[in-house]
Amino acid sequence: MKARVIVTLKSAVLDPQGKAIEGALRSLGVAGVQSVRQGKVFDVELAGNDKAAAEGVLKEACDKLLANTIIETYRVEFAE
Amino acid sequence: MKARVIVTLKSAVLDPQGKAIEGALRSLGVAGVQSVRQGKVFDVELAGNDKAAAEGVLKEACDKLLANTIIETYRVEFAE
Amino acid sequence: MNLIPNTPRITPELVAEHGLKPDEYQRFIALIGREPSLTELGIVSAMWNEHCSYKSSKVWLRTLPTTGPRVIQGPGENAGVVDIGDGLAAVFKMESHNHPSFIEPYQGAATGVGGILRDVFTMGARPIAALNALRFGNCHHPRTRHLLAGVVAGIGGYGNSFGVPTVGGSVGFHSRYNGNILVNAMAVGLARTDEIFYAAASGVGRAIVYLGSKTGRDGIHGATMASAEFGADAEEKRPTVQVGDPFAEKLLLEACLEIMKAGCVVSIQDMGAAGLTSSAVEMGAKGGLGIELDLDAVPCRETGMTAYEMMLSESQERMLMVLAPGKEAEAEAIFRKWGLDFAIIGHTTDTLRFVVKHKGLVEADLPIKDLGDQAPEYYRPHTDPQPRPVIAAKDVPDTVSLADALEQLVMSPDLCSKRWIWEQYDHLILGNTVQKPGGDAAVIRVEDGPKALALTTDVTPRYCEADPFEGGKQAVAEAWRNLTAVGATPIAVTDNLNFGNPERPEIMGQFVGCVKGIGAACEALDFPVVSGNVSLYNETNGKAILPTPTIGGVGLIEDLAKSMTLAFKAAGEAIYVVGK
Amino acid sequence: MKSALVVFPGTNRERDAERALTLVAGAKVTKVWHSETELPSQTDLVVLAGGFSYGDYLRCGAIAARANVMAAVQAHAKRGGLVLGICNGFQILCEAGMLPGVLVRNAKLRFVCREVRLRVERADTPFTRAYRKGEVLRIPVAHGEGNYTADEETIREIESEGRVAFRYARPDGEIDETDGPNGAINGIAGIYSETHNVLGMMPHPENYIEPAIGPTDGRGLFESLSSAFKAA
Ligand SMILES: Nc1ncnc2c1ncn2[C@@H]1O[C@H](COP(=O)(O)OP(=O)(O)O)[C@@H](O)[C@H]1O
Repeated sequence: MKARVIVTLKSAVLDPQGKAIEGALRSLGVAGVQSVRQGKVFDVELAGNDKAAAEGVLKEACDKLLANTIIETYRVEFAE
Repeated sequence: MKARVIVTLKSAVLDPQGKAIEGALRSLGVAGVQSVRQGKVFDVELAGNDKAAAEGVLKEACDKLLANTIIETYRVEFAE
Repeated sequence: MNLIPNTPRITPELVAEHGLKPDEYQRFIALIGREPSLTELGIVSAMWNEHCSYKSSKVWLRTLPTTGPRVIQGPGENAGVVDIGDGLAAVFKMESHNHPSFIEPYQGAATGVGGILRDVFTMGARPIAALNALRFGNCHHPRTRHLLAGVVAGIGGYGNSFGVPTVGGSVGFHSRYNGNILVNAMAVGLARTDEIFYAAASGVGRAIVYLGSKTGRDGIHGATMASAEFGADAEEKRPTVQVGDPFAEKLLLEACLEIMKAGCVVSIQDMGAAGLTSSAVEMGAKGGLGIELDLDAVPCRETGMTAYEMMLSESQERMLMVLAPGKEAEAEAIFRKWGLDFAIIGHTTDTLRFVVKHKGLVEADLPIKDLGDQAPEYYRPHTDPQPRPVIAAKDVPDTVSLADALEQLVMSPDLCSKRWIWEQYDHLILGNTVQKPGGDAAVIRVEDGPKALALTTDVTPRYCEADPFEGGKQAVAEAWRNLTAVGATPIAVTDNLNFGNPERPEIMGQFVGCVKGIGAACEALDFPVVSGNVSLYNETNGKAILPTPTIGGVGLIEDLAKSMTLAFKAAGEAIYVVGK
Repeated sequence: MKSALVVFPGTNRERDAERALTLVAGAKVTKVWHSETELPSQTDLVVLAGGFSYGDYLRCGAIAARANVMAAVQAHAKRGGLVLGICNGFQILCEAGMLPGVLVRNAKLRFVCREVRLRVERADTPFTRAYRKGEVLRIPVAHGEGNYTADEETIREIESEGRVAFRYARPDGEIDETDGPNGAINGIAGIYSETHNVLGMMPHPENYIEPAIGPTDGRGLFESLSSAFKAA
């Protein structure tokens, strides 16, 4: 079973990477981008086919390791 | 207008970070995760509301900067 | 203009949430003669907390020797300044980032390094070396590995990117740090003795300029947190951690040194803990001037920030400056070139008031000198610690063979090789690292030589616990020995005094004992204390850390060809023991 | 020799490089800011120094590779001019497409600063004539992302064309079968462009040049460069 975890910085937290990318896009002449915030994505393969169980496992994985909930939030998505 | 760009490593490229996360999850006792691959996500705010135009801008941003196509592929998603 | 009406009302709960004791709040009311606005309450809570006011430690810090023929600037500025001859000065300080690092090890440690580097380059010095002193819980404690890995990566992540060699430090493990690790960061810079910059503003009507990164809602209440004892609710205090941007800081360094060279700067102060509040108050109070700020001009990262939030934000990589008249355009051009924000956000006045305006309203109007001078100062009750009895060697059962004992010592986390740590720090950048980590003291060449500085951080907490006075002395003596061992003349000290809750007499007793010991040793060795930092309330659920007064020692080597390393140089040579 | 030292925001080893260029190679060094569109006239050598250009945000070297000045650097290389990229400079050259492949995170996922042994793969380029082929040098590394990788075909190409400049080796010159400092494929520490006038390398020869500081095995690279121009 496949799932995707997306971890992003909370909106109030400074994202120096995003800021640098915005600047770079601007100086490359890519027009129309107003802001960029960078996050991480984890593509996870899970044993079994039980979605509820998988959700539990991923929540645990996020809370314990994948996300730092002080400055980040996460979201779990399942491939259809 | 908001869009999300997801940049992931091509499947043939080794992902040591993903491997390290697999190992760490195992040693934290998180069971049932078979493999992890890590990628990047960019949450982008764009001027205007024209989806086709936005797609063009994002493709340009990816090709010029956001992805290194030697080792990465990208995908653009729009918020519904 | 009238002072903004209060919403919400200042309740005792609100006062308590700001970390002010009822009598401290009464003291504030008496000072201003009315109920404060919320912004004013925030300002005073930042100024009067332990971290900024040193209210528990000040009476004891005054007993330390702080002067000497080489001392150009002792405690009281962003960093201490010591003359090293040839028109050059060493500028250095140590500072803790304990609580943030426990909550978010990578960012906590990184921003700790960023803060201390800023302290050094605001004085006009280019940072030439960084060190750190770390304490973690027991190696087998479930969080230790994560904390150690995160802190080391964070220190490296910031210093490596900023471009300063991290050349030394110390690390220890003990279960008493399980819930409260220590991250003390030290930075050393080099300046010309006639080009040192200070915080004190001068001249009425001068522009006050905001420089660096934008202000966000980072670490609001961070300064209060840094002084609050940890409890089970640490999770709740989490969002108060900031993210560091070493890239922005590197640009800030170059831009600051450039505008200093161009003669644009009258006074300068970094925005550390309690950000805009303490930097502005300090500039005014030290210069005997009032300050008026107009927050509408503050560059903000987020929309809708209130005056309260702007005054308490701990966003990193920011500075405040008073510019020389007529130099505004030149200074702005330099900052824009480096891609940094630059805004005139106020001016100096002759009123000795600290006035903060936002959206046409006066959010604060306070007597500027009293905010610092009238801060509470406590002579806290302390019980004299009972030194542990001296154990005679013959009373120690000798149950292990010499070989096993040696093996255990070498294997112990405190004594084993720290290569895993210092290999994650770029210790070679700038090309002046004569002795890299792993020896007694680091040795860094000064410019093109032949002068060099020797640097070390030391303390043995279990000695301080067994006998605070002797432990304090020993920490200084050890730093002294490490410096002399590489061939340096020890010249001055910075310190970082990490203790538990000073409101408990036995903890205060440890503090007093250690400070007396440090003072005695520094006095005897002509080894003045020129800067430092105090970190109290290092406790979890009422259990304090070991008393840990870290000593950062700086020594001078006149000719680095005459410095020495600890490695044996050839087979067949005699080995001597010197000393008692 | 006239050398242009390119400085991006976040470059931080430019002083180290400048010292090596002046002290060892006797070069005249001009610093060139990232926003410039031209190199100083008659530039012989362009150096991209180490550091964290643009914070190394996004990918290391990615943003710098697209800065204004890079077009001029590319043109200089096309004319046959020499270009040396050290550490972040190497990463920038790869991102700019001036060298093949990419540098990814170290296999152990940690920044590493330590001395390594480098085997000189060929001693007949303007960068290495002062060394012997097969000589083993002591040179430090200091990077978090120095793990060189490329697709199989590219690797085959650079190997068969003799474009590997240095490999991480053991003191006896054998290739380190473990990961070396970063896990780079075939122990690759530095590579040349097709015409051998562009060199990118992760290790820092500029930090091992003065006896007062430590080993001096890095001098050969700067001596080679200086004699390349004396000869001409
Ligand atoms: N333990 C100490 N010994 C000597 N000086 C100290 C000590 N603690 C603090 N100081 C001095 O008090 C002043 C204020 O320190 P601090 O509040 O840490 O500065 P900052 O505002 O940069 O955080 C500094 O000049 C510092 O050197």
